[in-house]
Amino acid sequence: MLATRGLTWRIGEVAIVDSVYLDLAPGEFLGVIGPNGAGKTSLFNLITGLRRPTEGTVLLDGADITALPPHRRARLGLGRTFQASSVFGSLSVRENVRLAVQAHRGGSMKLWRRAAADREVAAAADAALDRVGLHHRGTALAGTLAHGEKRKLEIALLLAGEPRVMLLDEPMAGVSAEDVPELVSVIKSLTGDSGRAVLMVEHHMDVILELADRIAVMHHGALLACDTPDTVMANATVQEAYLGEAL
Amino acid sequence: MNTVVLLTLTGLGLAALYFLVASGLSLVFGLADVLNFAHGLFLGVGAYATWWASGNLPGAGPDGFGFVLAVVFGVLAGSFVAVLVELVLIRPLYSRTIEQVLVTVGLSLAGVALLQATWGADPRPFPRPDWSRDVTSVLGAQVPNAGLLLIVAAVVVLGALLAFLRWTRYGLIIRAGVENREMVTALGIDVRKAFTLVFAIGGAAAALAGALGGVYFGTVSPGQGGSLLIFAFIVVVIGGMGSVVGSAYAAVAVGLLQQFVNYYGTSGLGDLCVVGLLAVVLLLRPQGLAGKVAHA
Amino acid sequence: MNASSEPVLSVEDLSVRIAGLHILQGVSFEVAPTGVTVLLGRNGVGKTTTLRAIVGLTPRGGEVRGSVRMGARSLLARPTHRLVRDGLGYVPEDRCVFAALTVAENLRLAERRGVTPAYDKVFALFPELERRGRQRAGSLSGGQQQMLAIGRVLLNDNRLLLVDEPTKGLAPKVVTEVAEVLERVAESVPVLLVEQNLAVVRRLATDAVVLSAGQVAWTGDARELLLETALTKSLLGVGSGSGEVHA
Amino acid sequence: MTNSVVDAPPAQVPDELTPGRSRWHGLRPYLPLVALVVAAVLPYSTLNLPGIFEGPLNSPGTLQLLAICLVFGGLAAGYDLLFGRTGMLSFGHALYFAAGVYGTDILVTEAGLPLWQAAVLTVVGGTTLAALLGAVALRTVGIAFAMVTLAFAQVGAILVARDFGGLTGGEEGLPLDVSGLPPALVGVTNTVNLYWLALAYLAIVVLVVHRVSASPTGRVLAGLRDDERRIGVLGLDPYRFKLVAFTLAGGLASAGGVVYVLIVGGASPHITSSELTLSLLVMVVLGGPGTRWGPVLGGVLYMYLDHRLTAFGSSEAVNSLPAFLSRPLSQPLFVLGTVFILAVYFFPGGLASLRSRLTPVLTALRRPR
Amino acid sequence: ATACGSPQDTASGGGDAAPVKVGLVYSQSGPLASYGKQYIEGFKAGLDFATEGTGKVGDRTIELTEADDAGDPAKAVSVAKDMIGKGTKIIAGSTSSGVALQVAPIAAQNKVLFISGPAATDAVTGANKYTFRSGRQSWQDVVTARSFIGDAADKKVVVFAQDGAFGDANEAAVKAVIGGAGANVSSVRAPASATEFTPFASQIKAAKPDLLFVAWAGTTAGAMWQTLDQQGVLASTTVVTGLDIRASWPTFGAAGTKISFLSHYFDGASDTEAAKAAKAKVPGGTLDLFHPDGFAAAQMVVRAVQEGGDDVEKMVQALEGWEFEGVKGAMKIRAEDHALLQPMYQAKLSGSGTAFTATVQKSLTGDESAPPVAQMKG
Ligand SMILES: Nc1ncnc2c1ncn2[C@@H]1O[C@H](COP(=O)(O)OP(=O)(O)OP(=O)(O)O)[C@@H](O)[C@H]1O
Ligand SMILES: Nc1ncnc2c1ncn2[C@@H]1O[C@H](COP(=O)(O)OP(=O)(O)OP(=O)(O)O)[C@@H](O)[C@H]1O
Ligand SMILES: [Mg+2]
Ligand SMILES: [Mg+2]
Repeated sequence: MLATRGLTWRIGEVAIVDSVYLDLAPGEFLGVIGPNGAGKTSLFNLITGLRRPTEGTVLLDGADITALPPHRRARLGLGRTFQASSVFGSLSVRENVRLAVQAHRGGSMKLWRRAAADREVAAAADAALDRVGLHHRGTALAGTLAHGEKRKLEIALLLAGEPRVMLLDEPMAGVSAEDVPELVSVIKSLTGDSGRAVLMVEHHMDVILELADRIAVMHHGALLACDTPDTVMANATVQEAYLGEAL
Repeated sequence: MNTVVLLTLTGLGLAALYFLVASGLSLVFGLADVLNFAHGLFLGVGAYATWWASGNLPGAGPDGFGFVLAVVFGVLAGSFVAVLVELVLIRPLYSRTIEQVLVTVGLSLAGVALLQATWGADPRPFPRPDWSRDVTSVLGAQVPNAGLLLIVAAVVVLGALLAFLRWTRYGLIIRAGVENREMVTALGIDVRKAFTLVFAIGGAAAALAGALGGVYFGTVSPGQGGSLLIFAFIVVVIGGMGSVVGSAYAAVAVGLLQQFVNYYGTSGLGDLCVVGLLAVVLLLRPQGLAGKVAHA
Repeated sequence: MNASSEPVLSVEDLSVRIAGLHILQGVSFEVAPTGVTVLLGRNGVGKTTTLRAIVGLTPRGGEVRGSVRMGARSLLARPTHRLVRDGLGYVPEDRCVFAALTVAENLRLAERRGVTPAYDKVFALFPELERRGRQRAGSLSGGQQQMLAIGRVLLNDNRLLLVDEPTKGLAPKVVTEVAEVLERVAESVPVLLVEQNLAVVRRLATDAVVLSAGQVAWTGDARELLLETALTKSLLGVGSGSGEVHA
Repeated sequence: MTNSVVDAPPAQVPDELTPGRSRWHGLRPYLPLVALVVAAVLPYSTLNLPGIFEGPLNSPGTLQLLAICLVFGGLAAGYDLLFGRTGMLSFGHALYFAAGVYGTDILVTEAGLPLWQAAVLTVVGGTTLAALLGAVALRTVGIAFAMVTLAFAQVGAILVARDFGGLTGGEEGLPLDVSGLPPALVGVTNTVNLYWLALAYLAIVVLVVHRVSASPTGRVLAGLRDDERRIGVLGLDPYRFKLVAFTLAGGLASAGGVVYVLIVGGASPHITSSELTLSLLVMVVLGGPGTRWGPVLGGVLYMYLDHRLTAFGSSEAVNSLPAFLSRPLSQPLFVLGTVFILAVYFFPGGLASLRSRLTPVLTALRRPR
Repeated sequence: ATACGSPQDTASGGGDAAPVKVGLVYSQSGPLASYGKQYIEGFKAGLDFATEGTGKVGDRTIELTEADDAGDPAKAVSVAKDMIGKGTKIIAGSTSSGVALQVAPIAAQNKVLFISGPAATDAVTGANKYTFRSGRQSWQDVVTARSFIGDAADKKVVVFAQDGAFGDANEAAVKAVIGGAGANVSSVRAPASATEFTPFASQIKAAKPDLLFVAWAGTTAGAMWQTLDQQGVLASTTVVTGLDIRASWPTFGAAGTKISFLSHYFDGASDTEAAKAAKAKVPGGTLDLFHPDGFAAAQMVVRAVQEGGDDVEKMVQALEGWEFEGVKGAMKIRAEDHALLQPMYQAKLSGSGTAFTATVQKSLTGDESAPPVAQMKG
């Protein structure tokens, strides 16, 4: 479904992302781990088109999308969340999701219709909010949400776009411990239906282990390993590079 | 040949004037993040203070040491006003950029109007040494001494600024502050003092531009600062915010371009070219020629 | 905790809100007058936020409540530069050396009026810095930059050092070096250290504070914590030992 | 850091996109209509407001002043579509206004077209110009965008000042040839029609800005102001939407130019200056960016002060002051500049925030003892 | 008290003994404030002179309303409309050309008398039936300039002027007046915003003209003259330009004594009764460039009221073709286009530093300096 071929991004001499080959099958959940600064977020940026690679290609359903701008990729079904929550702070939570739904359904370039009048958009947005459990916060300004709620809103924004491939950048970062299980189940439900593929960066190993079908390990921009959780966890290099010495 | 020499040297004179205005603007923006529309006021204050001193300050006059004294007084006055503006008006508004725009726009309107209310709208003859009205023959070209004076002053200011930035402690603080203000504080340095200082330096450079501009134009009028300011802004943006060296390069480019196009092209084309240069530079390199680093 | 003497720093009920996020929620702990107190916790629990709140570098719009005292003096109302001059040395997480300045200039910036800078001490610890005096700090390797960041603070006498993840992104050999340096520094100055590398923690820490979701989950003797594998695991998670390579 | 100038429009929540909370919710949609009707019948009042206006409300001088204020209220509201609602800081908005003024003037005076044709051509031309220049300028962001737009506007100013082909009249400006205009728009006795025209313009701009803000596109614009990158990742092209906002604002400004040239009866070059754009920015900030009525209020107040301060400066009250006070006070720009500075410290958030700042006071007053 | 009225209401003139309202719209602030100051001083002196100190025409008081336009046509139009709305039938003023050009149509539309002030643009002449002028126009400057070269045939003349309408008008006038007399006219133009004049000075020098006509206004004039002087232009050819207000004389610096000035007016250029009266009345006792304009405007106002009462058509008739003795001497309002024919002067500056004096070299009569008759536009 999604594939990268020799994806490389250099700044000057330094390769931030170094010749990455990845394959993501429909319905697959691929976890990405790696130390801080390994290039995980940068890899996401290359895949979603926020940065242009210096070398290599990104393929979606076999088609080369390397040259497309972010919004074109999104239209093709590529959705993502951001490591630092990136929601529309001055809009209400509901309005945030409606914007995402509207973006997905088209009809955003309508200058004279009342946005609020579109029942279908509203219904779809409410459904997405329901799904992440933010319904009761609908009228709050997104900027005033607690961190964990913002993470949920991010996922609602993602859901609203009904992407086929989802890239989640540390969805658990900053989510308080008691909220983690809930969010995990939301994320789990993403893949449950409809053959969606998920690529998720996460530092919480327990979450990764619970969700991922396979785990990719990044280090210094390069892919160190990409295999089933058990194999990866047993891999000595990965142990050293990421997990750290015995605990 | 001597036309080229003449145009080059007078273009550099113009560039020098732009540089004097732009360097302070650039530093203030680079370090303190303040888009200072009131910078033209400092120039006006410098010019009028020099003019006033030469008639009223004991020891000061249009000639010789008296002239130097008058200019020194003007520069100090510009610097003083700049510091006052920073302490009273800008300091409470750091990080509220749009409000700063409102305040500095308001200040530039009110300040110029105040100068006009005090000394009238008409240009006044500027007291200046006789030699500044003469020309020097350079390779057959009659180059105005006032232009040469500007060039010398700009080179001295550039050198002094670079030396200051490079070798003094405050220079170090400013260069570091342009890069990362917070970390400077975390080293136990009161970075707000550095803000005040760049305002003082910027005000002094602008006031010097005002005083020497007075020599160059032969007159002083309230609106003089405003008309130079727009080119100074262009120079700052082309050069890259916060970079003194960038401002110097950009000033030279703008000055020469204006001068040569005005001679070889039709009138008005020079200004159009400068504006075009700005657009092209920004479209190709949005951060300007030298980016946001205080170079030493 | 060294109950015998007064703590050098005491944090009480520290709360930090940034942009609506309640990042720290009533954190209290003390820093012993000798040795290394280490602040542990997973990524994003608020370790950096704690240190920055102590030195008064909470970002704009952030709201800090509670009390932080060094001896009898309350720190929260005082501007950062005063705190630092009073002997609070801070080495930030991402090093923050001034890239455009040379090494010597970086050091010179840290000098203080009326205080003789202890260059001999710093150069004895990091001979590299003396040799590379004229090199631009931006072109130093990560480890060298870290040395500079620490050296810069050591030029002056400090009553307490706050050090945020000094070994992040460093090669194992350099990690060991940095750890050695900190060990020596800690002989004369108490240190509050944020560190993810458990090997380093093990080597240096005398006391430990563990944060979890913006709250203190555990405080006590560091060895006690590290000996109890189960405790460590439950508090710090598996994936916390990131950021170093032992290859 | 360089971007901070553009992050700056305070994240005002667009009224249109927030659910109503007030008791007046049912009535609120009609309030603008009521205001419009009141403004429309104003010229029938002979109310005298000494000190505020020179003559009674229905006198031509007062109506003329009000008409100019209303046009600038509309201009500021249009500029706010860019600045307050989409977060784009343009320093070149005066260009499109000037295109409207000079376009109409030249087409009527030099080419002899009937007014309606000139107006249509001008608005279409101004909008196209905004679309073309916007398409280039929007390749940059932040300060660079501000400066590129400034550069374009500066080119316009130079062209007008140079008086190419004698079209613009250079620094002397170009009086409008009224011989071909509808008689109802000519002459002092018809000033009221100009007033109504200006009112209609303002109403249309406010309607357009509010409709657009409440539309699906407006939703995207509000999103752009908060986080442009996120808009792209949602599958929308930020560039296209910014260009739409830029073009629309440009078109509204040039329509404002058409009205303005009729009111003033001519074009003069200072409307091409970057100072005018700065004034627009000042109006919006003075009023409260992104708010429903703030920019309109800001624009009206600014123009009112700008025109009336000349009378204030020469008034008896000022002249009787000691010289050190009366001299600066008789300089309109001194007073105007001082007002800005004071406004920043006393009304942070703009005039529109007055309501919310006054609410606690009002409730406290209303509370029964 | 609130009342209802109709939006078309305008106050009307009133009876015989009611005061005559005269509106003066000129620059009290802004860049032309000092021109405006001279104008109003001149006006008051002129009113005093023409009404013999009574301030009355017959038994009707002349009631002046002054308003500041700050040099902005939009403001001028606003106050003009306000005055007209209040029943003012006579408006005078307009320091800047832009203001004059935009107030003139207002006068025509509303059938009130407009007497333009110092604004020099030729376009005011013949603008419409209701518009008159109390000052000189650019063309008269140029005609005066021609008097410096004697036989113009095959002489090379260069015009150095600002971009824009002021420069265009001067260039066109020189082409017509001096070019028409056989001279070869070319021009060098510079942006009004220019601060560095060397390229233009070089171009002028390369052209080797017999006569250089300079039309430059604004704060950069000092720098411009200095550059022309330094590049040897002033030494190599006859340079003619208009003499600006007294305060500007020192800004010519050393160049001042090398220039041949055409002058509209300066203190001492004439010794008429009116000039003596004006001198006695004007604060400071020294006349300057635009005092005669204000003075003439007042004379015209008084004449209009005397002959026309409240009837604007009659006022127009009374002014058309009227000849009177102004500060400058014999003045005549040409009936066809309302040009004000008046003496013009050739002058020299002498002195140095800040003390300069001007002396008349030659004066031209109103007929000698007359502009061609313009087509009356409306
Ligand atoms: N625009 C940029 N310019 C320079 N360096 C960059 C840029 N973007 C990323 N980097 C560098 O690239 C490296 C990889 O960054 P990236 O954000 O991809 O890491 P990450 O794996 O997501 O880390 P984390 O787990 O901390 O989020 C880092 O060293 C970072 O400093
Ligand atoms: N300026 C800010 N605005 C919004 N959120 C912030 C800001 N700074 C920090 N945070 C959030 O606060 C939380 C705590 O951050 P902090 O940097 O203190 O964590 P940490 O424990 O130091 O993590 P790490 O181990 O990754 O360094 C994170 O969720 C972070 O996203
Ligand atoms: Mg990341
Ligand atoms: Mg941290």
